[in-house]
Amino acid sequence: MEQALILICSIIAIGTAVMVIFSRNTVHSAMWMVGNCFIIAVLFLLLKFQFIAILQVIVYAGAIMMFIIYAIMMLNLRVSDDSAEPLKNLLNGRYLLVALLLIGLFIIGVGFGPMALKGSMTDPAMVKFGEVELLANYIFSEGLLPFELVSILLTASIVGAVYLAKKN
Amino acid sequence: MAEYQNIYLILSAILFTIGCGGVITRKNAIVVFLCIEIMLGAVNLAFITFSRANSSPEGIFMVMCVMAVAAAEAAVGLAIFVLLYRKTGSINIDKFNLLKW
Amino acid sequence: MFDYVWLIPTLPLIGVLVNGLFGRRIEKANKSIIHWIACGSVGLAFFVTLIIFVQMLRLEPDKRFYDYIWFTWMESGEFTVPMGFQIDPISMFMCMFVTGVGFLIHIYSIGYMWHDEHDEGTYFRYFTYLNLFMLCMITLVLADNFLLMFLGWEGVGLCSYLLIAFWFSTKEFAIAGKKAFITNRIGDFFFAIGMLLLIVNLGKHGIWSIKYADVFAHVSLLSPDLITLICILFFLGCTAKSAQIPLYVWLPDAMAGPTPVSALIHAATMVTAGVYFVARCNILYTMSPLAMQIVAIVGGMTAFFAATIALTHNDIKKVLAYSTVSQLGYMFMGLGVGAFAAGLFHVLTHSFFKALLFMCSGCVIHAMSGEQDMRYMGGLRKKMPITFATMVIATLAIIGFPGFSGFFSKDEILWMAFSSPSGNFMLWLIGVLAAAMTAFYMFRLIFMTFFNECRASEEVKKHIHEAPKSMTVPLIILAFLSVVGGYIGIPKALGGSNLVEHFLEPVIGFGKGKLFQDATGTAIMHGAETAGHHSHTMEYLLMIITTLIVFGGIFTAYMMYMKNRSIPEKLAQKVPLLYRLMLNKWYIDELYEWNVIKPLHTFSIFLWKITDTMIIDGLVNKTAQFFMWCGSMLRHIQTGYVQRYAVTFVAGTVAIVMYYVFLLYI
Amino acid sequence: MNQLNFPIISFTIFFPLAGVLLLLFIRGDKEKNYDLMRKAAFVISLFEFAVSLAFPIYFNSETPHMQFVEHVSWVKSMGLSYFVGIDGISLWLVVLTTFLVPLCILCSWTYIQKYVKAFLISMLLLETAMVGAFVSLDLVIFYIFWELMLIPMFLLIGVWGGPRRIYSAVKFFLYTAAGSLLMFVAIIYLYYYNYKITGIATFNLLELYNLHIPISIQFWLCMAFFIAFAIKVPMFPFHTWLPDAHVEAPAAGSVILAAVLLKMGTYGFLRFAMPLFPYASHQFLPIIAVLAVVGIIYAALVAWVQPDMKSLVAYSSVSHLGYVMIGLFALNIQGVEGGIYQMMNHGLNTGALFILVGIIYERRHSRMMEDFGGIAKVMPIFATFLMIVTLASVAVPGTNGFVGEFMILVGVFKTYPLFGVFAVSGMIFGATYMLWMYQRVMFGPVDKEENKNIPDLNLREIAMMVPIAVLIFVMGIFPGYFMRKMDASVSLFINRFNKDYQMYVQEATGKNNTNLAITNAALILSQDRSANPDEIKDRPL
Amino acid sequence: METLDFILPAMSMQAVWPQIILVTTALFVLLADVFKRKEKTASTGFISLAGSIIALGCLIMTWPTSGGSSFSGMAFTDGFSFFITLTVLLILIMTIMISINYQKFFSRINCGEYYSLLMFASCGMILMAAAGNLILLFVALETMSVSIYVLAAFHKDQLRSIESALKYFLLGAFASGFLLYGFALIYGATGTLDIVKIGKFISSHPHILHSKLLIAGLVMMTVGFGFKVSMVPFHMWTPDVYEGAPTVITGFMATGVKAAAFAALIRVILVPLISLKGDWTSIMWIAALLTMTVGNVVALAQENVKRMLAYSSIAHAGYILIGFVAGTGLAQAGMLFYLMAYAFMNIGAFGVVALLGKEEGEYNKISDFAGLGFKYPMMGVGMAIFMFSLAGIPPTGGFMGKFYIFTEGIKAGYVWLVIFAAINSIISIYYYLRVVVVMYFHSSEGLVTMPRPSRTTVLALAIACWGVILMGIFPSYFWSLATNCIFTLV
Repeated sequence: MEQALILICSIIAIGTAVMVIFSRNTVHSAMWMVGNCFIIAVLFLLLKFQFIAILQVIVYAGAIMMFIIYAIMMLNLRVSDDSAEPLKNLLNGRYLLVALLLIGLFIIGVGFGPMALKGSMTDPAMVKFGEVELLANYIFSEGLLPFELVSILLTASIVGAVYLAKKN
Repeated sequence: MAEYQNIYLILSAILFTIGCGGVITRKNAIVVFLCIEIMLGAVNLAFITFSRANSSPEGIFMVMCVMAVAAAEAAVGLAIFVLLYRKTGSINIDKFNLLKW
Repeated sequence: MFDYVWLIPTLPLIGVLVNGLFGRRIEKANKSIIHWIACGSVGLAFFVTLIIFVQMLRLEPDKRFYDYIWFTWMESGEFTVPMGFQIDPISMFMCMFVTGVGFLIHIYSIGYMWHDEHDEGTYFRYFTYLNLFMLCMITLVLADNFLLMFLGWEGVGLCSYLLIAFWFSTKEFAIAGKKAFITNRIGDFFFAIGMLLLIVNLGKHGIWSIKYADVFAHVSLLSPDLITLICILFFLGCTAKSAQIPLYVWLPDAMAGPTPVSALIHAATMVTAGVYFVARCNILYTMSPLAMQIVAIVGGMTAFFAATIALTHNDIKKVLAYSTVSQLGYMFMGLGVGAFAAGLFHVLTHSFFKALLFMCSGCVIHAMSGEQDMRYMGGLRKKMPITFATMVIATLAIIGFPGFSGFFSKDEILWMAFSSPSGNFMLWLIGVLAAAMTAFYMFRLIFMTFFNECRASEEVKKHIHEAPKSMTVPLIILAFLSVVGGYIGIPKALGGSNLVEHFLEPVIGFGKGKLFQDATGTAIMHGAETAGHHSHTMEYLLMIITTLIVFGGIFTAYMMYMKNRSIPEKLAQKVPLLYRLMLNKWYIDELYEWNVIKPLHTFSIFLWKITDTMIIDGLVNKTAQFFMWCGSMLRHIQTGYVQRYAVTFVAGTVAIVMYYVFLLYI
Repeated sequence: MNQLNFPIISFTIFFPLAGVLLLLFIRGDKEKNYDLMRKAAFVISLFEFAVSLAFPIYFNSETPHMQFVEHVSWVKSMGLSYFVGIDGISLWLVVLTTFLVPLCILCSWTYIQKYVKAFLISMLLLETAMVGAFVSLDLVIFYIFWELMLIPMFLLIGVWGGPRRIYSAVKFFLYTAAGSLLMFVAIIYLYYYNYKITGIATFNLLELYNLHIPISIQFWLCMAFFIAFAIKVPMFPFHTWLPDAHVEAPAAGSVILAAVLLKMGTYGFLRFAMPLFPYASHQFLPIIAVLAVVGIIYAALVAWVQPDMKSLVAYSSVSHLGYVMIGLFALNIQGVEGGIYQMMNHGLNTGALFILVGIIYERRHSRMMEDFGGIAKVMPIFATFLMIVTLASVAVPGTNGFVGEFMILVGVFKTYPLFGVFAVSGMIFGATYMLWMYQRVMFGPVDKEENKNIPDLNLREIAMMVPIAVLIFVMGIFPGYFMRKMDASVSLFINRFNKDYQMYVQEATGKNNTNLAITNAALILSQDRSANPDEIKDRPL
Repeated sequence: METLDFILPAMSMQAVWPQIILVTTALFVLLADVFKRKEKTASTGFISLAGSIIALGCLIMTWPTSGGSSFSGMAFTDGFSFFITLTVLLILIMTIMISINYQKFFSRINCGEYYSLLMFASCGMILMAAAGNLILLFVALETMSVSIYVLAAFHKDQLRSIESALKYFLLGAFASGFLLYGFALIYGATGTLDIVKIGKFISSHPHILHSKLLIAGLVMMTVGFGFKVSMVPFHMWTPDVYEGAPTVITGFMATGVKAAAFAALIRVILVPLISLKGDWTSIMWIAALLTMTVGNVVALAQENVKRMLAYSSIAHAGYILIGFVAGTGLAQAGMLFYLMAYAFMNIGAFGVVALLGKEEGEYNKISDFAGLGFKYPMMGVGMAIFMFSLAGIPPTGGFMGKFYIFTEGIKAGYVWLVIFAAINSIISIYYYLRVVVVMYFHSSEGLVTMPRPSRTTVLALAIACWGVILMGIFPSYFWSLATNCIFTLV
């Protein structure tokens, strides 16, 4: 059951991702992207990471994607260029290259090799893991520095974005 | 559930590659950026999977950071796009090759 | 006891330095100081030489060797070359006449150069060169080793160059000077190889010295073949210096210089260096019969060949020049047949009369306002009696007129050519024919210059006058020497005691057998002794034949240039080819020009333009251009399209991934 | 050994730098300061020369070892040290350098009219580099000075040069640097190899002399050194940068280039390539000898047909340096001493020739021989000096050129008589092209109007030519004084070379696989990769 | 239900004092900018300069004596990070000093955003080098990148500047994806993102070496870092971005980013993953070769100084990669040394380029330098020194850097690579010389004039010059600093 769910979600995720690429309309692309974000959130949930799944929806689908769509609207970019002809370009060398990359990644073991795991997902001790408090614990102990740095990053990006976007 | 993690990984690889493909084919800067976001999403998926597999919180935290980074990049990136659009009326990345050779 | 020998070269050196460094100022202040310094230094050198000579004569013949080492010249490891002077009969013999004749010519030059109208030929420069020449020549003859001799050897070549090109504003003169130097250099090339072979091969036996004494003492260590090779190389060097076939070509052209220079360098001293050297190395040469043979044959050939060219020439100095070549040929012939003393004796007499001839011709040219073509002379007998008289004396001497100095020396050579074991009839015949031709062309010269009517332009005629005292006095002295010079070497056959040979015996020394006991040498020694046993009758007979033939030459000249002056022209028309060949010096110069110099020049241009500029440098530039080209091609990868960059990026990733695929699975 | 107890070598190296500092304080953009700067630089270089005279004076000819040595650790961890010293081989080259720099400053007194300050600074900087390169006994220090020389020379050619100066300057720089960078790699490899074998990190030349290098490696290292030095010399197929550089360089640049920089190449062979790699040097000997002989004749022939005086002299340099090379590779005391002597001679003679060509160029703005003729008449003093120098250049006995050439030939005949014969032929060609030039320029009628009023040398010019002329004769007549000082060092060099060579020969015959050298080298080049790099990693500092 | 009990990490603030100061200054500058009275004054610049200098002082005060880490292993306080921090701070200080002059031509530069972004970027760089954890490393890298994306576009009315930012942004984000994916895979293979733990895990689980995840992670990380250090074939952005970005920023980018990226490369790949060396070295070998060759060869054909320097920076990455290939401790020290020398000379070179400007424009063509060597002697000498140093001509830092790198390369057995590097150096000499040639050998047409540079800029260039020369003549100080730093590398 779970496997089926995973597979279905995977297919949907792939499908939405493909549609992001193949939509001629930018807005459509963005909308497919939102879908993709959602489905990934679902996958997170399947991995029992509720908090991060919610974060995914809020931050990604909610914030970033809205931001992007807003930008698209603002720039009035409804119809994208011809580069998104779905099938015509499928045998494009670039797709082949990408396919090669994927195959190569698979061959050298991404997703197929044995994994060195400390625990497994079924480990009952780990069920609790994924709770917010553990994450919080991490963030405010070991992860303090990156966490603080993220704030600097965001400040920098805001400062930059404001500078760039503001008119003289 | 252990046997499923490879599915996640494969999915993440596939998504990553699709994002990749998008980046190298689409001309619209925003779509390209979307594709990059797909890649980041794929990476997030991998992190989450491993986090679960390794039962360590680092992966999750990483994912949070990636989200923050994505947001920051989105802000800056879109600002650049807007700037470009203002300047040239287009964000077709193939139109920008003033700098070459 | 001869420790002051260093004075001999030093005195001219002082002259060189003083005149060379301050000459310009001195000349401005008082021109005559220049020649006082120059002549004074040479005169003093002569004086010192004389003292040494006299001192030496007082010694036993065996003890007449003295090696004075002034300082070490070169030293490197075991190899040292001293700056040393050797006093022995042969060097003193040479030094005597070099300084003596040199001194006379210096004095003569005062008159000749005083009114030099070529404005580039400054007085002090001339005397500097002349003194430098004396310095070099003295070094050449006094040197106690091959290398120091080589210093003088090249030095005289250099001075010859400087003096030939003395009036450098005339391009031909400058080219002649260059030609002289380069031709000499070609000879020196062979000479140097010979010397180096000698040094190195003796070095193999632990003799790291090229002092004559050391070399000659150990020469038997060397293989005969090597000695032959060395001798031939040395002789090739001598052919350049002493103007023998094939390297004589520079000497006739060398007449471009002031006439005293021709007298000094190209007749009396420098050109005899080759003869001196072969005589000096007689021990080497006697060890190599083949080399001796070659020397003799080349000498004979040159004597004959040069004489033929002299027959037709109209330039007074060129005729004398060819006669010099011819006479030098005689000397080598003498050397080649083992008559070293005779060769040197001829050097001595030749120096007297040839210097005299040149000086006389100098007077003539001086009088004729620089005209050198005999066709525009004539009838000078009256106007220049002293010159005429002395010139006739010199002519008689050179043609070997009995009783004059040339007679004795030349006869000795001819006799040896005939009688010595290394000589033969052919050599003698060639010698005699050359003598006949000499008589002919010398008298042709006398007749054309001094007899008949004067063919010069009126303008020139007015100025014809006898030379000043400073010029005529040396003439007279030399004329006297030309006559009596021969009497010191009257051969035994004529009742003389041949003082020259006696004097030189310790050096031309295989007779003594002291320095040298090699089998080959002994054979020749025996040969020489047997030569001595030829009957005097034979000698008389040959002497008479020669004399008659010489008279024949004079008579022919008289017939052609006094009696019936149309003959030469008719003759020229009859055998035009031969005439033209002779007139154009057998086209030897052209031969060299077209077969050696031109092709080499073309080849050099080829090397420069094609090999150097196109191929080698082209390769260098092409390499650079290749990288530039690569750069300009590769830069186009950078299309400016960001997506292409991303593609490259992915491609790079794929490549790395594939590498690992390869690594892991294949 | 430092007999003076004073860092005199360092003083000599760095004194010109102090001069540079001094010059920096003079405002360079004012015309009226030009003369002041020239004088200052001249005095500095003259003082430098005076100081350097201490070397021959206090030099101990008895010992073959380095003298006036200074040894200071520079970068301890890498084994770099500031190690300088002088022996018989470098002694005269140093003096030659310091001797020529004041002359160069003199000869460009009026020649250089723009950027005088920069010019003088370049000259002094060049002096530092040149002296440094001659006295360095640490490979890296040597390399630093060696490369440092390029910069001022590059500027000299490029800024004050002729019309094609840029091409020439860049070519000069690139060509020379190309060779030396490969040498640089070889130096490092040598260091590494020494470290691997002995465990001592050092670039000390004297210590590296004792290193036993497998034959197969030697070949490659030797090749790298050889190419670097051969380019600098320059040997026959690597010579094409030289005519270009010479033709375009200003007189002073040409002088330094010919007189000192080229010596770096030959000196490098003697000091570095040969003693470090005796066996390989010996194996390369036929090639070097052939190239040297070809160079002698080839360059002479090419020189003969040059229309430009400077390029003629430049090609003559190639020819002369061919002599030096073949002398050095005669590998006996005469050859090597002759070679060193010839280096000095060439420095002096060719330097003087370039000065003279510069003088006439300054007056006529042409170096084409066809533009001249009869100059001897208008410039008799010039003609005299040119004659003296020409004669020295064609090695007329009595001049310095002869001594060097003859010693070389003795050496060569000892080893290779056949090559010797070819080498001697340079005598003829040398005379041919030099006199050809002399005749075309100095002799003949003065048929060009602009040649009629050329002023003769002034006092300054005479003052710079006189020392050279005197030295030409002094060195020609009293070479013993100079050679005696080299004797011990050169003997040591020869002995060590022969000893080492014999050792290697035994090794080679023992293994009987000399022909496999290249294969071995390839192996060696690749073998270390598999080795654990950590072996050499953490060594105590 | 467990309570939240924070175990606050052992926070030795030593690791972050400079960063804190930088960030504070940055924020202060932003504020100060708002209250700035006159438009033209360079107060923001000077404030930032003061802040950076204080940061530098702080850094020197907290000179580490031994390796260590703080924030629970999140940030290292070892010599390595000290060295990179020092380098970055020097770069920052010089950049700010040059910017103060540069804003004469581009008044837009004279704003709080500019300086604060510079400092944010530096902060990111420093933390990149100090990061003990891939999370921090990633965030630091992004902090740096995001700031620089903006800085690249700082001439926002110039299309070239924006275009360069676009390119940098798109490719940078793309590369971040790869890097991140690599991190993920490493994380998957070893179960941790802590660099030390990764190393420990690998050494305690030898079988992990066969883990394909690890290899895949390594590949992706190589790609990601390769982008930042502009390793061929991930270099394509470099010339365009360097050309388009404001010159001062280009200098900052070329040195700071490179230093930080190489530092991260050493930290992440060379130290914990050293056991995988065998496999990756051949890749790096080829990459190093390609990097220097492409960089040098294409630079030959460039007309624009900035672009030429961009290619040259690619080439230099190639040289530094030799040290990476060699991989020994001393080689890493060599890399550090080289990075510092490179920082001096490249900042200097770009600084000189930045001196030439006109109102809202720059002179970038090599031909623009014609005759300037003599027209502006100090500038000329400076540029020449930087060029010679870049070309590796002694006695400069560039030479010494090459010397160390080559030595270590040979020691590790990569003779051929070093030979190729030497050949490349020869090629490179040509285009560096070209600048000198143009400056000194061409006559100036009088078109290009240099306004009198401000004192700070002169000082910055003097520092750079001194740095280059000092590192060439007295390298031992820097060298021992670098080696000491490497040996405290955890």
